[in-house]
Amino acid sequence: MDKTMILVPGRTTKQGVGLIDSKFKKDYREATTTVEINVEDMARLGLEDGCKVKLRSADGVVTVKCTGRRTEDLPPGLMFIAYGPPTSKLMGKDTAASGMPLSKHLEVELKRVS
Amino acid sequence: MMRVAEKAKSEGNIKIVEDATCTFCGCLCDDMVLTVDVDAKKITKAKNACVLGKALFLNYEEEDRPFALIGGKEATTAEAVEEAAQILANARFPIIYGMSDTTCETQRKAVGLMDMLGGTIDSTTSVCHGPTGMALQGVGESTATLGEIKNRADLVIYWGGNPAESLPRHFARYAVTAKGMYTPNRKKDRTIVNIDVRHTKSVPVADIFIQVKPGADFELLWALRALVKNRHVDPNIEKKTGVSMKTMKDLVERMKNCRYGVLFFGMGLTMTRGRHFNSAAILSLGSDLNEYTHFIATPMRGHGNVTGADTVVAWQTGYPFGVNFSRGYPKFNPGEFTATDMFVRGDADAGLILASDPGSNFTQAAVDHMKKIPMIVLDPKYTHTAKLARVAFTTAHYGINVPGTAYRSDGVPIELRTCLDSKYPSDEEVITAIYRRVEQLLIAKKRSKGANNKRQKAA
Amino acid sequence: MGSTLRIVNGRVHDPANGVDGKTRDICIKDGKIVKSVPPKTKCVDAKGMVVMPGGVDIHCHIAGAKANIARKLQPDDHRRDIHRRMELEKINTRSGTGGTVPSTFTTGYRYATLGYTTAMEAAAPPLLARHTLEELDDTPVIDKGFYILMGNNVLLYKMLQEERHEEIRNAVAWWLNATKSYTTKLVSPGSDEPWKGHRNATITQLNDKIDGFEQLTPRKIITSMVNTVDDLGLPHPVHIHCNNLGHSGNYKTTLETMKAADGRRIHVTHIQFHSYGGKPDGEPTSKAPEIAEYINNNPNITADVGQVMFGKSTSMTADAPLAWMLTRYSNDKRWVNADTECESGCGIIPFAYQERVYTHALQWATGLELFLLSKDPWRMVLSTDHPNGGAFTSYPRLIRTLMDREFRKQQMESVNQRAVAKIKRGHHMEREYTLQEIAIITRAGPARILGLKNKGHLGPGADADITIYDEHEDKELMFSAPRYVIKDGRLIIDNHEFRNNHEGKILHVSPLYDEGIEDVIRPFVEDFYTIRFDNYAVSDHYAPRREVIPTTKQ
Amino acid sequence: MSLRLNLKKKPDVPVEADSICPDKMEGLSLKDISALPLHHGNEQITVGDLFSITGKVNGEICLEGDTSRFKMVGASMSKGRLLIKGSIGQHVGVAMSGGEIIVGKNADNWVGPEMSGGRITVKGNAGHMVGCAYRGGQVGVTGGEIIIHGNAGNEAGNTMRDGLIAVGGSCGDFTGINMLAGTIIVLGEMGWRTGAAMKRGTIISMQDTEMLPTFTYACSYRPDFLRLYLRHLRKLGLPIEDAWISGCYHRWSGDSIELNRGEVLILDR
Repeated sequence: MDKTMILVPGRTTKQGVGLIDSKFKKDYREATTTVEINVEDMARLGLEDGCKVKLRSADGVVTVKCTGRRTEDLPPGLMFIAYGPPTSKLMGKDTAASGMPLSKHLEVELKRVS
Repeated sequence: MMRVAEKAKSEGNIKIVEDATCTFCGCLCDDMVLTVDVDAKKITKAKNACVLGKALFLNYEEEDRPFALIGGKEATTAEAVEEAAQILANARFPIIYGMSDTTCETQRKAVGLMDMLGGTIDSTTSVCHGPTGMALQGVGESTATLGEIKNRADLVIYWGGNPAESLPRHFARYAVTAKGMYTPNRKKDRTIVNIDVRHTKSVPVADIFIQVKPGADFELLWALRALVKNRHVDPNIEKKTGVSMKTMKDLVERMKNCRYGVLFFGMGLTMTRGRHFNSAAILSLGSDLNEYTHFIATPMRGHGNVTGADTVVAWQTGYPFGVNFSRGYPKFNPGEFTATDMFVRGDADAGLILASDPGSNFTQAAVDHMKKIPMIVLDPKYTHTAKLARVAFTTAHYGINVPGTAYRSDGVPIELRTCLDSKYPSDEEVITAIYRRVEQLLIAKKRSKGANNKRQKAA
Repeated sequence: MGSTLRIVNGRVHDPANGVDGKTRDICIKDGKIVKSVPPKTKCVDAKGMVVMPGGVDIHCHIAGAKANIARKLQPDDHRRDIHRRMELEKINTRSGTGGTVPSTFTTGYRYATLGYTTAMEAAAPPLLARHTLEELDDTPVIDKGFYILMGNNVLLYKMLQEERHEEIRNAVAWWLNATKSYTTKLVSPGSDEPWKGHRNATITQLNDKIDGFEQLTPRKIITSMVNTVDDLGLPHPVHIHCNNLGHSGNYKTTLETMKAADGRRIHVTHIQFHSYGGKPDGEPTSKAPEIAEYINNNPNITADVGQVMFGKSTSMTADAPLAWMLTRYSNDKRWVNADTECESGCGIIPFAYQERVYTHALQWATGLELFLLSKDPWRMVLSTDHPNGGAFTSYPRLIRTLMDREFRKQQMESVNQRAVAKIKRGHHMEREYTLQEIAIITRAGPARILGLKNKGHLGPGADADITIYDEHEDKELMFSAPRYVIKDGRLIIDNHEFRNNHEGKILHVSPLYDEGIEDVIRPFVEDFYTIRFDNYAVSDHYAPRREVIPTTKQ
Repeated sequence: MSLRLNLKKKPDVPVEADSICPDKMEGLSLKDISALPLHHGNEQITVGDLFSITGKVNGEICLEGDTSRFKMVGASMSKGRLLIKGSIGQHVGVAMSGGEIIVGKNADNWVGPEMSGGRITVKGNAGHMVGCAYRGGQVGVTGGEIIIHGNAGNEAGNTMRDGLIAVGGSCGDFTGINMLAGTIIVLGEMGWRTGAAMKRGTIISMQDTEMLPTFTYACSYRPDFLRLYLRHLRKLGLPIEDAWISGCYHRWSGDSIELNRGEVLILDR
């Protein structure tokens, strides 16, 4: 299961600025559909910057673009993406009687599509 | 004394509004100087604003959108109020959700509406720091207004949050480079620690960065609590968390020996496995440290007035979020009366979304249910939720067109100034109109029920 | 609106006007009591009933930031005490929850159903005045006001350090105006600096130096504020929560504080918590006789008791070091600390007073002793420091305890006997409060101490805030269920039934000040607060219904 | 023959059904029972609106149909039997003090919160918060037994002070969190962070689990009391293996952050 990774969605400035303008415009879409992956992981998985990957969690599947990050910034096994419609699709639905679905520590399977 | 919202200088069609408040994030910076071109209905300058604030103010334009949509067709506000009132008056398990980007005045009315309807009210808190609210109910907290942190804190620890991108002025105004009474040399008088699973843009300002393995925050917090109390900690903890015992002990010494310490935490704790217990662990760590020195643990909160939502719902009902009125009095139960659960479980039979966009940021199962039931949306913008709604109102922007109160993440209430008029009604006006109409409908419903009963008895 | 009403045949207790149980009519027009109304006016027949002015609570914690944290903190407390929404003829009431810190609407309704028509929130940091006012605005029926915390105000410290008394007077007046508050409150003056800035210590002596302000002592702060408030001519003097609350041996601090007033007006609040003998860190004993005697002999001093009532309470106070100390005695995991920049501290813990616990029983008995030894009911009035000593809903039980010697004896027998044994026996233990005295300590007295000329009495010109009780042997029953409650001339409770909603008003002061003081306050706020000076003062619309109570200088 | 309530139609929204309880139906006629209130969302209806009622009132109630949307069934029950044929909604047996509830299929979140006596058996799976305190509560279950044949979710036994919770399958995270005393037995796997902040009490598992850093290995032994518990559970129909009854257990003590007087026993396999 070398392709199972942990995806951490979060806020970014770009995503924040984008959502003020419009969630239906390109900037926001761009900001929320790019996943950051550790460069070593990318090499291991045969991925380059800009290629499309499919992320599958227990609750959904999305296709996003990937971009590399150095190990100092993002350790192997971890991926980061800005909040947006794609992360909502991957998010769990069980709140464990708390009201809060797990949305920042998503186990996803990764697959190259292009 | 005059109303805060009215203070402005005008010259021709240029108006300068000083000390305006930016409502983008929980920092609620109230030192904006806005230059407004009244004729063009544009804000041309936003002095002191951060990148997010600039985007908020400078991108502002009154979009030429219909006042309301019913089933995707243009309608007047009055028609939409009627439709919304009919939906709500006929619902058995309606919910109001959102409320973090509107004024307290609106929130107060919204709780009243649900009280009358016997529905449920929940705010975006439930998917933000709701777990921290639940943690408070378990262990309490040691907290402070941000000014006290600016004036006194000599050790500031950020945990599981990235303020550089989500609360851009947090460092400069409150906690890192801010100049305070006992911190005249700003950052030189403070030690900054950042704890996170990844190297975020907030890390460079930190003196110490501790990288914790994903999913091990609770274990690290637990180990630190034990070390603070001089209790046993299994050495295995190093492997589990990726943090050396030496680093932990060093941090514990710094925490015990500082003058005024602060733990700021973000959704890296509340949204990961452990949720409210992660929050409880960090709140407890903060409290434990008061045996040695003065220590604060407090969440960093996102939306402009999400704290106001908790505050208002709590003073009106006794509970901060996830409150249901089905039986004529408030009941609180996160996991039962929280929005995600109400939608995912298919419980809600109507929804009113006030200033938020669950259609875009809720889990798919919740969105699927939203599509099945009549939804009502109030928002200045067209959103994913508006797209799937039966009734969508266009409302004016709070803090730009609409005055009122908002609570900063530390509970300091701030009165918002306005700078431009809007042709659209405020959230408060729409909610009030819906309230009045629902009230009439419920009275009529009760009367006809009474008449029915009488008829049945007569028969 | 038919705004006249006449109450007939009732036995009237109106101590301020010297009426002690005489049968007479009370006439009401447009929300005020008047000499007469036209003969055909609607009547309330109060035959066999007792008529009193509406109750006035001089010291309670019902609104604002700390009350709200205490609410959020205790869903367990609310869950067991619900308050249903009522559908009335003309208007619906709001639902809520009770417990020791009820939601705002419930607070208003429950005060009203006890016959209380005015209540004063006793501690709010000025920075959070907006919050307090918003909550008070959502507290129906009753009139209300609040006191601002000024005993740990850093800017005032700086001024006092340099003896800038004139500026202090202007600054305090500015602050009262900016917050729409009623008076200043000192809570353990001087204790925040050691608490926040010096490893969680506190201050124990009136002559202790305050960290960072070497020229200052609690004594200086107290004298300065006593003089300032007196000079401004506020209707109510400075409201003091003395240093060392709850500590054994603290009665000396209390006596010293009262002496520091040097003959000027001063109100010492929840004085029961400040009347203990014993060694520091040892078991407390009661020094109620010493305290009561001092107050009896010094007419410049007024006090409220702060009676402890057994059962669930919530300890919430601006005295943060005290709450920290109390955690040692609590099984509850919850402790809240909340610092407000440059102004205040705050501590909250859920608490329960238990009959069998020595200290709790001693506190309870000390409070009763103070009541029973007080010679002037006008100056020693009823409070439980709601919800610290107990919830305001326990007032009827407390009234019975004061009025009913046998009931009191029974209770004495069921509490910790070691504690009761420490209480001085004597003639005073036989005392029974009369209805007239109860009318004084629950309405006429607090109104007079607050300087509310239109409240606490039934003479012409007074606000038509009136409570009518059925006469009953069991005084707890009598005072917990008035038959009629009238607020501003409107029948809120009509024949035991809640019939009308009503919005009360904010009572505040507006003393004059030299506007030049803003040039002194502004730079301090901009440097050491986190909101802009021009965003500090509260706008009028936060108190849509309000009454300015004039100072003696206006 | 017991009293039979047969659901006519699954309701559109959740129903609060605290009136479905032997205590509340005792001594009533079928007509009176039919008139008992149910809370269908914000609307008050009656038992008769949703159920057809047959049989006789003898302290045993049999609930039939898809009752997974019915909340608070058996609330504050003190005696009698409640047989639920299908699945049941949230808060079944809340604050129960006596009697027996048997759920034929699954139970939703909050099974037997704050109960003080009696027994609840769930033949299928249970949700989160089995035998817990509600938020803010400082004391949870103070007595009684909750037997789950299938799996349970997070926070089983949160703040429990006495009584027994047994789970035949696996458990979610934070089993026995803040536990004050009492016993939790899990035959399957436990999730993360078992026993966090426990003061006293015993958590027993037949599967290995990762302990928090604040727990210390104390010893391995064959606890006598456990044999009694396991035989009792076998009688109640849980698949207890002989090897467990005679087995050796690793004893971990904790949580050192609290009193360190709690114990977690893990079967030595």
